[in-house]
Amino acid sequence: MDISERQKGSVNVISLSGRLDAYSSNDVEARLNAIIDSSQVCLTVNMEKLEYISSSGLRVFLAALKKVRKQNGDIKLVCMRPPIREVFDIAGFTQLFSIFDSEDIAVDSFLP
Amino acid sequence: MDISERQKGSVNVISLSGRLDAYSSNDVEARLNAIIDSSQVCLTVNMEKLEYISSSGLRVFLAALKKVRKQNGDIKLVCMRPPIREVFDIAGFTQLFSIFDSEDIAVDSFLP
Amino acid sequence: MLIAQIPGREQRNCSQEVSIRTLYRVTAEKVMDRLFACTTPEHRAKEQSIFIGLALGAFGLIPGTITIVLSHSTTLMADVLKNAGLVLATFFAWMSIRKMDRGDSSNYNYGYGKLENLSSFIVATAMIIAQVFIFYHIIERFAHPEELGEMGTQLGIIFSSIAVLSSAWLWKHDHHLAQRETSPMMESLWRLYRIKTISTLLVLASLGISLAFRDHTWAAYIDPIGSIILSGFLIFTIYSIISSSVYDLLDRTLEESLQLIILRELAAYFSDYEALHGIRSRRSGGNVHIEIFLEFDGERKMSEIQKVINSMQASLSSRINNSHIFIIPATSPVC
Amino acid sequence: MLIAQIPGREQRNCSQEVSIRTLYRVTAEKVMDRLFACTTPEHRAKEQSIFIGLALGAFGLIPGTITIVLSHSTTLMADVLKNAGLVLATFFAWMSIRKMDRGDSSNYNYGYGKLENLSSFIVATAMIIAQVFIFYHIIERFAHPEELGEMGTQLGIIFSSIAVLSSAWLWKHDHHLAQRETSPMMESLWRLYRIKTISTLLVLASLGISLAFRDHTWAAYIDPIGSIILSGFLIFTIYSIISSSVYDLLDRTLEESLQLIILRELAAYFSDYEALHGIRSRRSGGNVHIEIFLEFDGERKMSEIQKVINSMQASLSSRINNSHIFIIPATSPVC
Repeated sequence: MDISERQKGSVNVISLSGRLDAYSSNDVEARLNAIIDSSQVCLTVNMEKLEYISSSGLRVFLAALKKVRKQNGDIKLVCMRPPIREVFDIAGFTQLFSIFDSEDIAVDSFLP
Repeated sequence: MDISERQKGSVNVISLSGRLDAYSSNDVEARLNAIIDSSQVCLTVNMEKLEYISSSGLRVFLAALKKVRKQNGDIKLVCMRPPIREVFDIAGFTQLFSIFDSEDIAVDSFLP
Repeated sequence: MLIAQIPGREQRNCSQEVSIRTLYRVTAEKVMDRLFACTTPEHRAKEQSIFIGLALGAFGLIPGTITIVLSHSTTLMADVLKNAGLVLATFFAWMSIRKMDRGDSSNYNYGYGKLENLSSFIVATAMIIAQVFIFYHIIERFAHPEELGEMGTQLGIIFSSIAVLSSAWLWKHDHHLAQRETSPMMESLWRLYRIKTISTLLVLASLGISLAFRDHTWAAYIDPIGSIILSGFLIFTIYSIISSSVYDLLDRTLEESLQLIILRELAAYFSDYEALHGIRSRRSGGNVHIEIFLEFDGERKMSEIQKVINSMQASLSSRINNSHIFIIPATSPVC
Repeated sequence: MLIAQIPGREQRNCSQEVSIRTLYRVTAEKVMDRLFACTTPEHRAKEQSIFIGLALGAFGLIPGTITIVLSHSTTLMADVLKNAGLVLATFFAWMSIRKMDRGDSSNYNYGYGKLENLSSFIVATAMIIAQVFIFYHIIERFAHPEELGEMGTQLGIIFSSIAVLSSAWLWKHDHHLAQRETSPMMESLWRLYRIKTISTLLVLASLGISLAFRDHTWAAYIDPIGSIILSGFLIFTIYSIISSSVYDLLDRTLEESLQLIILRELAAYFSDYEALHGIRSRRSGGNVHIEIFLEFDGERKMSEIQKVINSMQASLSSRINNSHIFIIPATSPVC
């Protein structure tokens, strides 16, 4: 699991690559919490290189979404691969998250 | 487990004899609930012939006390044998219940 | 309406020495209570069937020993040793229950842990010795095949037939009782007699075949083979006795003392909840999981209720080692 | 700030066929994931040690078979058959994991129940056949005591020594890995290698004593006695493989599909709680117990929260058979 972070204006773009499973979800959770705790609540997560997500990974996103929504922020998901998208569908998470095909559109959608 | 019921003025006097254990507590609970449901909330329980009480028995008394107190009633306990009294002490129930040595004093204590 | 109440005042005719011993006695009585509560006819029937089982088991050892001496059958020996272990375990359980019932609390100052360890240790030791003994005989028998004593075998068949009939009767009888009311003790008892019936049938078959084909040399191996199968039963029977019945007994004892601690807490927080809907507790490994279902006033704020829950959890956790306490808001009775 | 979002619109390049098969694949991957997650060096080390164990086990069967033929040792036979069963069980687990990993979902339309039954059935059958085979040989050997083949026994001692060293190394290695990070799979693996080390030491001892005292007649009995002890190991090993590892594997699979159902519910009730503090699930018998720890708004009334809790409970209960769902208000993370 590789996690990288970039800043695009006021939006924090997090890129995940590899497998987000029970092992790596702790790292991702810690990273997301650190970002949210520093009051950066407009997050875009680029999942282009995410190969696999387990329920632990979904749980991390659910918890993070709860936190940022409370502070009027949001998490936008970008470039999901079909299998990942299917998992999000099965768990009913596509109703919660805004999902985009392009990182730029996602980042722009944060603009008022 | 024998349960008998008498009416002393507005006070319902219930006499228990035998062993109030996991088996018999269901009967006692049903009987107490029937009495309380018929709006008789001033209860005196005569424990002179009660030989033994288990945690299930204590639980029945706790639940019943909750119910009658809600309707401004009370449960007074009468003539406990020393071992029963000890169990009530251990469970901290002597702080909750009014305990008397004589049935008449207990019944009279309901008078305003 | 409510009269201020001073504990220990209104009731003058009682000595009020509250000790930890009482807790043990109470929990002891509870065990007795669940197993042998003798107030209704069903409970009396239950106590009787345990008694009958113990008596028949102990009595059966005598003709068993006689037939072993006469027949030199290893299978019979394994069966009798299995039964002896069973009788021993039942006797220990019975004895502790009797002691508990008499309220002879002075012997239980160290709790049931001691008792549990001692009787399990004795039964386990007896089992291992019996197993070694049987294995030694099996090897001996394979090395020097031996024809069974004819009269002893015939006697063994007669006694085994009686044993099969009586354990089949106890199986049916206890199964009937267990169906009439659910009781874990009766449940495990009828299963025990089922195993006993099957294993005694095995003994019968082994003795019968040995006797019927005693002119063939291979018949000499029937008996040691039967004893190998039976020694499996021996291990299984004693294992189930140690692990389930005795443990169950002591688990329930612990259960009861836990319940008293929980009830004490519920009494202390009496005004903070509306109703108690149930308490569940279970053990896994060294941990105790306790679930308490409480109803709270619907008009109160969640934050207040959370405070109550947290405080009760903290208090119970400090009183019960390795416990995980969950207080679950409920609107209808659970359990 | 929030943009209305229509599912499946923004992302055009994906086929959106959501089927129950996907659920199985997802859960399958998850199993693979937990056991073999290959992203960090530790996980690679873990995958490697399972591989090494399987390869060494399978490879060890060849010299094992040769020495059996040369030495006629029943003990060696019991050991090799035990190892073969172990390799078979590991192979089945491995194969299903591989299949799951490849996302070859078409074979899993009937769920894992089928797979579980099939591989357990095969392993259990192999075990019973092996056990009968060994018992037959033990009896044969007691009836006709036989001196072990000298060269075969010497070879057996050499190969067993290698086996002891390699399984002791795997034991130490896996124990080290298990200590570095808690993983139930590594936990059970190092215990398996511990048993293997001990049982191979037994084989060594049996062969060594037989060889050292081959001039005495009693030495002929050492080997069959050793094989009786080893057949106990055989039963225990295969039992633990069937009951723990394979079951664990499938339990975790079920766990993951449960988690997805629970997450779906948590998504549906997203606005009704403040935070998710943990989910715990466990099975006992045919029942599933699920505990969900949720934080609620402290300013809300208990009655409203109770409504949410009851509704979630009802919804989850209808989706998961034989489930007992408890929603527990929490203020701090659990698990």
